[in-house]
Amino acid sequence: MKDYKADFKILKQKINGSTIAYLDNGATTQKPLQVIKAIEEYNKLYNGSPHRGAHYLSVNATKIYEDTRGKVAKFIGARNSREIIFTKNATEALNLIAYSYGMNNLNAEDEILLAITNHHSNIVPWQIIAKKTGAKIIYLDCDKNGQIYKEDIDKKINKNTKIISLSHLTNVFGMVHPIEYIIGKGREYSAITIIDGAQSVPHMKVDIGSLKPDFLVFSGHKMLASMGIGVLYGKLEKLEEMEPFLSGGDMIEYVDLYETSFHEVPYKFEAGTQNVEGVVSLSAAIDYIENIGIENIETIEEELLKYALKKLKENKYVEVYGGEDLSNRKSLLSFNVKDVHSHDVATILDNNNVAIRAGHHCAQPFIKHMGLNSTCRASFYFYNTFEDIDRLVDSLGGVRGVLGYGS
Amino acid sequence: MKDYKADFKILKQKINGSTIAYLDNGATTQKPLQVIKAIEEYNKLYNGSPHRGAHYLSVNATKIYEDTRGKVAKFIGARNSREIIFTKNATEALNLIAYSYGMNNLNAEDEILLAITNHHSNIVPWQIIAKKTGAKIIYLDCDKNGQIYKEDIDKKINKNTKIISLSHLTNVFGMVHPIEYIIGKGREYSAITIIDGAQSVPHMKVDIGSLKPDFLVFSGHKMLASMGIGVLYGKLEKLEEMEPFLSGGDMIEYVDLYETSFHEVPYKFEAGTQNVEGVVSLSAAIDYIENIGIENIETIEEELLKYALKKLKENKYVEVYGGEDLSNRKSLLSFNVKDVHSHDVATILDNNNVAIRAGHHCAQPFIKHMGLNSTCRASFYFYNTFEDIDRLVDSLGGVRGVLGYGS
Amino acid sequence: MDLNQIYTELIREHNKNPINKIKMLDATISEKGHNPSCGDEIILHLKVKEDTIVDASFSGIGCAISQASTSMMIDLIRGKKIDEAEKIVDIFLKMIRKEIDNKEELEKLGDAIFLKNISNMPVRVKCGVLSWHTLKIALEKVKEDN
Amino acid sequence: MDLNQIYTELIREHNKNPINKIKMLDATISEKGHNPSCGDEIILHLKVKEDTIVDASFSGIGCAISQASTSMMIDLIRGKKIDEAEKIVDIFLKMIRKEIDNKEELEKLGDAIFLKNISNMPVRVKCGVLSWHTLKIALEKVKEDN
Ligand SMILES: Cc1ncc(COP(=O)(O)O)c(C=O)c1O
Ligand SMILES: Cc1ncc(COP(=O)(O)O)c(C=O)c1O
Repeated sequence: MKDYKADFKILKQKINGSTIAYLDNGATTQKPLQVIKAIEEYNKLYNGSPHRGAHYLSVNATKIYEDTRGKVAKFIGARNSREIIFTKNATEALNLIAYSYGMNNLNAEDEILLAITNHHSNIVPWQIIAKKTGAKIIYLDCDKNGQIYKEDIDKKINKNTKIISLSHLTNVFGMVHPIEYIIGKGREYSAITIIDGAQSVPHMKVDIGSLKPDFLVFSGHKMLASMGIGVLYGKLEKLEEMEPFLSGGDMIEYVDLYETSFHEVPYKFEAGTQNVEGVVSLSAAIDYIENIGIENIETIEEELLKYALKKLKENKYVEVYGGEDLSNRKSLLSFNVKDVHSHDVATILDNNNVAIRAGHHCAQPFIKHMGLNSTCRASFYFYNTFEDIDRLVDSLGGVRGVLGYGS
Repeated sequence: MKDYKADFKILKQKINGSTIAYLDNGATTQKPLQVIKAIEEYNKLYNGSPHRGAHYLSVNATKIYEDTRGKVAKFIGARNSREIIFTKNATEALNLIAYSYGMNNLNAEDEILLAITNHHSNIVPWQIIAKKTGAKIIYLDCDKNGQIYKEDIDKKINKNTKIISLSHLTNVFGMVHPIEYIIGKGREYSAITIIDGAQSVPHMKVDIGSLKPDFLVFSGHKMLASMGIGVLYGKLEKLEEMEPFLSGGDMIEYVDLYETSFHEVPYKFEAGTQNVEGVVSLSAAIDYIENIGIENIETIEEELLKYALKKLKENKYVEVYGGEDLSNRKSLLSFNVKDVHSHDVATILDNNNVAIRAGHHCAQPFIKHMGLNSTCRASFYFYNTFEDIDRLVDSLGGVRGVLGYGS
Repeated sequence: MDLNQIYTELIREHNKNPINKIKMLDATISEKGHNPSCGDEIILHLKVKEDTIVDASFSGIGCAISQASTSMMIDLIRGKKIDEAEKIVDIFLKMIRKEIDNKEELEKLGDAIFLKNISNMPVRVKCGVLSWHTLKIALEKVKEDN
Repeated sequence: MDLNQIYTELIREHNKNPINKIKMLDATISEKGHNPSCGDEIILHLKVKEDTIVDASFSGIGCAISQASTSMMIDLIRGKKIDEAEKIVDIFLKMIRKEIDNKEELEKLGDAIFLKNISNMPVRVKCGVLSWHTLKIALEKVKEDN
């Protein structure tokens, strides 16, 4: 395998004598030199306020910003760059849809269909909207591997279903949900479908052109870019009928004392000075990803996942969740060590510079539904290596010992 | 004067043979090497998801993030770092207050008092809230210099006034509004006061401890930091009684299927993965500002403003707005050139690498109120020099000629 | 960039002496065009008889480029048939988008050909094309009413 | 950091054999303490007679540190007067915040003194202090009811 880590200085540095086996990519990814350099260059040569000025720096900033809109559209296979709205993260994007579309289109008979596997960011905004509109939240069930299933989907979608919102790739067990099927069902029942691509877009080919969801959201920081930049894709005709969410500078046309007319899509949804620096980083991140090829990233991570599952199985005290079928699993895995709480596991692994995440992973309903209290999660990116996984497995081997259990 | 530009490479580079006289600091400021380096260092050594992990990088990111909360609190004289909430910009901060406080506390008898000088970000959200709650928007008038005045304030505040929101330093004419007086009046009538410090906090001492407003907002990118990071200060007791705005990961305590309990202030208002990189840049920016001393920044800009006003007066075709009294003017100025539209002025100046801004400056109601169509604005920061102003004045001397008018 | 290529003699003249900037009381259609981010606002007045634009003028506020561009356009379409005017608008917009290079075609633009250079100025393009877009919309409305 | 300074023999023992982890049917107060970001959740059971904690136990889920810390605390306060227990809680919290160094005082913490090292682990501090905060709240309620 190629040594991608050469581009990631943070993974080459030594902390108390060893590098970090960074397996918390589901939380946030590291940034390659190319992205770091793009940010630096922007700040040293081109920084300006976009859309507002007639001078060199402002014109440049505007161009970078708008060009990246086009690049993002192409990256996810959207036809029109006007369908791309920049937000601060996936969470803001989901809130935007909930407030702007949900709040104004739902009433007491309507149902919002969520998967029990959803991230909090794709649950709590809907609870708030449900409370304000009277609409009902319905949850798609999952099987013991954390996968939703057709019989249940068919049962729960009906003519009252107005919104369907779920993860493409789930962030606790790493299940690829059958979103083609759901989007098709949504169309059949005239419900809009919202795909939370926070975990999928960085790790697998996501093509709006063939999937045709109404909305897709994701975060830059989970795909090599800066924190503070996220993306909302929305079908143009949906975006055009929606009210703005955040309001203020740049998203307006004419502001009178008591009335305002709004700018066209996508500007209507981008209030205040936008994060050009974040957009620059996203642009460089997409270049980096496309340079490797998203299909190659998929292949690398498949290998990593397969290897990790095999090795973890050799430790009889480790229970890995998610089942044997690798065809719908990707990029991350959850497990627990017998008799040891996930937080102790994380602390002990951290002591060996193996970085994993422990807890409820912002998915309390799912964790509870599975009868768990918490899990340990190892989440990969293409720069991870078999060695990182060996270090994970080795460290895990020592966990029970530290707590005084016979191996 | 010290050559602060040495730290700002972007202002040292030559574009077609000359440096940029950057006089668009009201839109966004440039970043010193120290800030650029802090961002780079963070990405090369410390990047991690805050609040969520037990491993080294996550712990570090959390510490940087929370320490900066304390630093920001100290910078503006707030007693408690829990009163500091990070947003993406001043606009989001104002929307947060409007949706979370305004939407839930206003009804049809209530009045929202705004200054006619407000930025769109401090008008449009209130129009939306007014429409949804039935509350009435009342505008404070201003005199011919763009300053609001006591008689009018006294007349317009009454027992129905629930919210008063205005700029500390206005972004078109650069007027320091008498906010001590207004905050006092607000207290007298039990109205909450919101101070838009987007233009003031970067340029003058703003001390929450003595001003005691209920809320203060500002943007990092207007004070040397990255785009994508803003601040909301709120009195703890106000924040505690408010509902969350954006919802999702990290701002929760327990998420059940249909109910959620929220984390405590300030986390309740910070949904999703936060912009640690932006926070790092803000931290470095505050260090830089404190190193110079905000009082010194005030002094430098006073000199610049005085010099610019004197020099501009020498051109009889240039009309500068805002009057003679310098005691309540700061950091920026607006003007027009006889017979020439502001956009033509900006284009012609840009050709000489003098960067100003032209148009309505996101303050259409004010511009219209003053009987104007648009203005040119030159806005300073401490790194500007008399030479920058000379270049502005010289370029302005040629503007009418380019358009074929006798000198 | 040479400013003289933007603020040409012609643009200066049209801007300083906007002979076509005059209200028209007997216009058959007055179409408003605006450019919110700049604040440019024009009203294009047309007197159309059958399929001919027998007179045209404009009012409103804007920068030199939008004022001059409007004025030149009016010189060009006054007296023209609707479909001829539409063809000219088309050529103009194509020129600005750099989609056309045919000299013969471009000559149909008369003086307006000198606006070509604004296509290199992203922030000013909108000023230059405002009146042309407005004309296009106005003519479509006229045809619908016919 | 040496893991053995955190996961000491004592902590291991309390975690592995949580003798104090047992429901109490005749508790005079059962106070719930939780740590949402971790998922730790304990219920502290106290049997208080007049001003004395005659018995104590706990139930719930959590990591080794929170479980052991709770168990040690219970060993320490069982049989103590309320005000004595409160003093101990105070010393413990001060120790964790590194606000105390007085050996004599610290010795009042018995085995719990070995939890001192968690003050160097920001993310695990909450686990260590959970039960102590819970006890504090419970005792305040008891006093109010008296
Ligand atoms: C007075 C004032 N308020 C609010 C804002 C909005 O700031 P931002 O665009 O960073 O949200 C600005 C600047 O654009 C401003 O000048
Ligand atoms: C599935 C999923 N959805 C949404 C989010 C929220 O992303 P962010 O925190 O960047 O807004 C995350 C990550 O935290 C996630 O894993």
